[in-house]
Amino acid sequence: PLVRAAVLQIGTVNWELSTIIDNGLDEKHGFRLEMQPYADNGATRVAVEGDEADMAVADWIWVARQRAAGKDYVYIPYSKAVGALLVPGDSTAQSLRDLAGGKVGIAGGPLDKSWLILRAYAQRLHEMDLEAETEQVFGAPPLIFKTGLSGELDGAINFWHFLAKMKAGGMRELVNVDTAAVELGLDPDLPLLGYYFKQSFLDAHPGLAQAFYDASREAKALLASEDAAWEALRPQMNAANDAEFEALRTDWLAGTPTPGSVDTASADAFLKVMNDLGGAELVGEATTLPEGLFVELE
Amino acid sequence: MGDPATVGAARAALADRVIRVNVIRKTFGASVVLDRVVFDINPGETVAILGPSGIGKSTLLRIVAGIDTAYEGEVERPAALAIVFQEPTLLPWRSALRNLTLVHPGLSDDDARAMLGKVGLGDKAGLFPRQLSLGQQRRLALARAFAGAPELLIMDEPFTSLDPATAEAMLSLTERLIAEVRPATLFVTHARSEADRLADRILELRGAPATLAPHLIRNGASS
Amino acid sequence: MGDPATVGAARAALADRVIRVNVIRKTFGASVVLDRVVFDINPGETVAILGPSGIGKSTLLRIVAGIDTAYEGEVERPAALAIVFQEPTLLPWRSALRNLTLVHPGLSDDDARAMLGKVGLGDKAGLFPRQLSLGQQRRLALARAFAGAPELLIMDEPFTSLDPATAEAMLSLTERLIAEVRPATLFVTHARSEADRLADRILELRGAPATLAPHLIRNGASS
Amino acid sequence: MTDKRTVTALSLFGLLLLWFAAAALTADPQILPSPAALVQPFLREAASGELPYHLSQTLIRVAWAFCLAMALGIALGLLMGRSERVDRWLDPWLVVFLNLPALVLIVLCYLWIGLNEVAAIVAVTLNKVPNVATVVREGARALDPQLDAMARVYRMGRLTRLVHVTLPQLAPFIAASARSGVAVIWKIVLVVEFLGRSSGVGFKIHMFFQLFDVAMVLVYALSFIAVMLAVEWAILQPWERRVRRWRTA
Amino acid sequence: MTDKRTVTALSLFGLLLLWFAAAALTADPQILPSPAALVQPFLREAASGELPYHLSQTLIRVAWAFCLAMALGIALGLLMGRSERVDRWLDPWLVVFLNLPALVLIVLCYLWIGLNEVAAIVAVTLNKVPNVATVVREGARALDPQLDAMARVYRMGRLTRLVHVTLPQLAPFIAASARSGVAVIWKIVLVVEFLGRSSGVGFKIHMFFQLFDVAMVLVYALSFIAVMLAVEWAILQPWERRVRRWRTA
Ligand SMILES: Nc1ncnc2c1ncn2[C@@H]1O[C@H](COP(=O)(O)OP(=O)(O)OP(=O)(O)O)[C@@H](O)[C@H]1O
Ligand SMILES: Nc1ncnc2c1ncn2[C@@H]1O[C@H](COP(=O)(O)OP(=O)(O)OP(=O)(O)O)[C@@H](O)[C@H]1O
Ligand SMILES: [Mg+2]
Ligand SMILES: [Mg+2]
Repeated sequence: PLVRAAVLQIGTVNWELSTIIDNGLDEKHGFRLEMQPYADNGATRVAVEGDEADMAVADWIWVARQRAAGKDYVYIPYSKAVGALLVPGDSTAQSLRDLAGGKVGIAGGPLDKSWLILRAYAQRLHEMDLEAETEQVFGAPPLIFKTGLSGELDGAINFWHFLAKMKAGGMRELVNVDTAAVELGLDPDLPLLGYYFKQSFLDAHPGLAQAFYDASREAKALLASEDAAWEALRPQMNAANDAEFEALRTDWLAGTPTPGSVDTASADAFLKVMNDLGGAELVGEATTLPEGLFVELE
Repeated sequence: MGDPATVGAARAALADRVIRVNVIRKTFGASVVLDRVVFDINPGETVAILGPSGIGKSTLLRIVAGIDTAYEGEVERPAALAIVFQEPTLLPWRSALRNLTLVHPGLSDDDARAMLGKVGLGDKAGLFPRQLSLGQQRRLALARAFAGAPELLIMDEPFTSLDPATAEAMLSLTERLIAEVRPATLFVTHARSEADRLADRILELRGAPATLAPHLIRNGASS
Repeated sequence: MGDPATVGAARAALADRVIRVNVIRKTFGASVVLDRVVFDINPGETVAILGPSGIGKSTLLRIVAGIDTAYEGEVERPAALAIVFQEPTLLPWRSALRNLTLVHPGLSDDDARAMLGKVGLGDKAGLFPRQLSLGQQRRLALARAFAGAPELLIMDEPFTSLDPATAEAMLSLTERLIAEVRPATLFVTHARSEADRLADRILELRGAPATLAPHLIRNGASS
Repeated sequence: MTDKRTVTALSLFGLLLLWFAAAALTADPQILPSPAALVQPFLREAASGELPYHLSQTLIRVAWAFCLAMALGIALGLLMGRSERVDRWLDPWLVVFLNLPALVLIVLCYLWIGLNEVAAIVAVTLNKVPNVATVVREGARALDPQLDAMARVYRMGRLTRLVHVTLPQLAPFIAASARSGVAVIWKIVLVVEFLGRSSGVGFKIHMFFQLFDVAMVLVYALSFIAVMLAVEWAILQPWERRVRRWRTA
Repeated sequence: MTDKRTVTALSLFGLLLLWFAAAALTADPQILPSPAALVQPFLREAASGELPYHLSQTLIRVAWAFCLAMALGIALGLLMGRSERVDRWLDPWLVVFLNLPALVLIVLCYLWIGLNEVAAIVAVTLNKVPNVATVVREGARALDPQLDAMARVYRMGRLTRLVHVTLPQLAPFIAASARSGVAVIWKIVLVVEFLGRSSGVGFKIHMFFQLFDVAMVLVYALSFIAVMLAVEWAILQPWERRVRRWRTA
């Protein structure tokens, strides 16, 4: 069958998907993958909803929310890469507490997962209301990237590939969201980002979910072991220099989740924390994990 | 313009109908302008309207022409009208020639040029109305009215802003046209001499609200 | 309007200067309209201009008033002008009263009303120009010109579109104004009788391109 | 008057019916929820203070940008429409700025001025000025030269001329650019807000769009539209009626 | 003629100088690259065929949406401006659609019609029609009743009246809405493209913005602007000069 993937033209998922296509991994697993590039996340979602594509990339909280609202979306894990909070290289801040009274730039908006986890973390560790004690500036990722580098912000939370570039540009990691998650008792191996399909599409093609997942794992394995695979991707990675290239590659590989199905128990725990922090605005009606969200994989 | 004989024949078949004007009241807001202005115009007859400035002459003509429909009463009029407004009312974005041919699609460019010649604008065919003097614009408006074969010709002070010689030329032209096409004609003038010369009958508006003067002044000279 | 004696005194000090009109050539594109139109107007003098329709009278007035500056030659004129255009040229979005007071900020509402009364528009102060008949609009334009104390008064066919009685009233009003304020006056008319009555001197435009007729017709009656 | 109101009410009611019908046809509340489904979320947002807060933020930005853009745009348009020389010099700039994508101007403003309120308002204003200028320039070109000559001969003051001779002639053009202006400005404010502000309707709409929550997107969008309808009826239309009185009298 | 061209060239040159200066002041090619730095990327994109392809895609969309929006908008505006009754009924709809965020209309169109070219063009058209209608309605309200009376008395044909009596009076309004219309349409096309098309200048601009490649953003934006300048000089201005001839003659 043909699987049409709606992706951001510059998304990091494309590195995996291109590798699948370039190495014939799709044919090998009995399907054909086609990438449809769009310029905006919203566009990829409209594409799936409008049946112009069969899958797109989202975090599972979002997919859970949609599923709870009645959409038959299901989720296949892709990456556990999460964000971090960066501070300027010359900042004296040593912990979140030192950001009090400062200005924090956040790329994903007030419901950004990294931001929510960090808020909970600050609460737990410092008994600090991060939202009340800092000024937040929500902006488009590139603007946060640029203003962060210019030193105008006291702290910045961005998507991971921008973080890699910002670190390469001299900014320093203050808190990693992974650390914060562990501190909060959450499972750091939970693959936050993944592919979502319509259940009806998967039902029409039995075995496709597993086949696609296998192709994805094989591509990851290939990228973990072979430099040549990365060289093939380099043109689309937009790395300004070798340092950025290396940072992107390392961080991308670090996001590889453990194989197999998502652990529903830890997902449920995670969702609870998100519900506490983000409320209905974030999770919608998905106050508990909707049935059948995660595809059974091996 | 058409051949006078043919036009006359067609007219006889088509429109030997009386034009009936029966304006019971015409008001603007609270002020009554016209009160019981009732008269007929026979086919081929020429009627002049006299009256002081601001009495309601133009208002009456607009009602007769069917432009103003907000009045009490009714008017029976033929369909083929021609009108000369008190102001030229030309299409400023079209040349003098086009101002004729657009309004009369049947008129050939040559006929239109001939018509312009008759009102003394033979060499102005290509100019825009703004490039004409006011008197020239008024003559263009006259030419526009004369270029059709109207059954009813309405003119609001057609010969002002013209020097005596030009005015005389326009008067004769009008006389010729009326003789040829024999439209029913209703026109406003302030010059008694014009009225005497052209009109079969003279009506006078008087008073406030304006009514037709009790004794209709008849022109002894004609008909 | 001001007290005539005071105005007269001020005028004597300020403006006993001759108005010099020296138009060597005025062309529109290829066509020459005016050719060597040269004359003076003395302070307090009234000059009438006659000439057939389309010869260039309005063009000449626009040059004298300083509206049209695209000509060869020069004109010496005072600053305090008043003009009556051939068309009323009012502000259609302002009432009759405001059309006077906006143009003459010094004029009180009462004076403006008095002025409207003089031209027979006493009860029309609140109407917009579109609500006036054309003759009423022309009188409003006259009132606007008379309401200042101009040193040079320019009028383009000021008394057309008026019935004989109203025209007569406007003529007398003009005579009174000229006698009071004593502006230099230049006006166009087609009626020889108006020229004879008002003007100290009559100029005639003739020919193509128009020139002043070789013998200036002088008005025997006055000065 | 009452009759007019009835028609307006009926007309809006018709729109509502159409929406009900479309929602019933779509039969997917995630794509197009029916109007009834919006009442609950609307009340919740209104009660929580979220909606009034973000709406007021947006309205302040729109009001600032509107006043600035109209003032600058009218001045520029008038200047360019009246002087062939100025027009010739500024026209290429006008075309360039008119067609510069909002995104580019907004991003540049944010980067130069900083991620703050001033940058947001400047960005919107710069986006809108060329628009107003374009429309008003056409109006200025159509000004009646006769009235102008009259005003000059009678030496009317500059201000009097502007207010009583020029602006009344420009009124239709100003009304047109004001009305379509508010709409364009608000659309740009939406972009400005989602690119770099932390409050405002645009910020919320974009957030809810990311969540694919069409109902909330509509709640915020329609709240602004309701305000615009109110402005239209309370300010714009009475003003227009007054200004247009001479035409219909 | 040559003189006019000189002024235009000088004026554009001035803009270029300003840009050089701004770039020098900014001193950060990532925020505002100097014009010189764009030549290389421009040539590369042009040679690779990317730029011509995406530009032509956008131009086709703009052209379609422009023609549709102008035709519908003029018709609607004329109708509403001339008939008080129609206006009273449609006015609330106009205000609603005028102020409906582009995002909402675009997403609804994509979801209803599908993620295809038709949806994109319909979305842009629907966004722009209210704008044109608003401007043209003001023009229709300002039509000269005397000319109308003349045309009716002389029983001029419908088409003749439209073409020779009505449209010449609307010309300034149509010119205004055409010019600012192309600009608005192209801005909406940008949004439409980044929300659901895989080609076009908007798609590329948004992509390069995500990459924070301002130079490429400018290359694409300016290419479109260059086309608009060409359209302005080759079509719009000569047309305007012809239509406006009677004013200046
Ligand atoms: N729209 C209007 N609103 C109020 N009054 C009006 C309106 N139109 C005309 N009038 C009044 O109606 C009267 C008659 O006007 P009309 O134009 O018919 O006069 P007229 O006889 O043609 O005068 P003239 O010889 O000066 O042209 C005038 O007193 C005028 O003020
Ligand atoms: N802009 C223009 N372009 C070309 N010719 C023009 C222009 N303006 C005026 N003319 C011509 O100049 C001549 C003089 O016009 P003007 O208006 O001065 O005449 P006039 O003597 O006032 O006539 P009237 O008594 O009819 O008002 C006319 O033949 C007219 O066609
Ligand atoms: Mg009249
Ligand atoms: Mg004249």
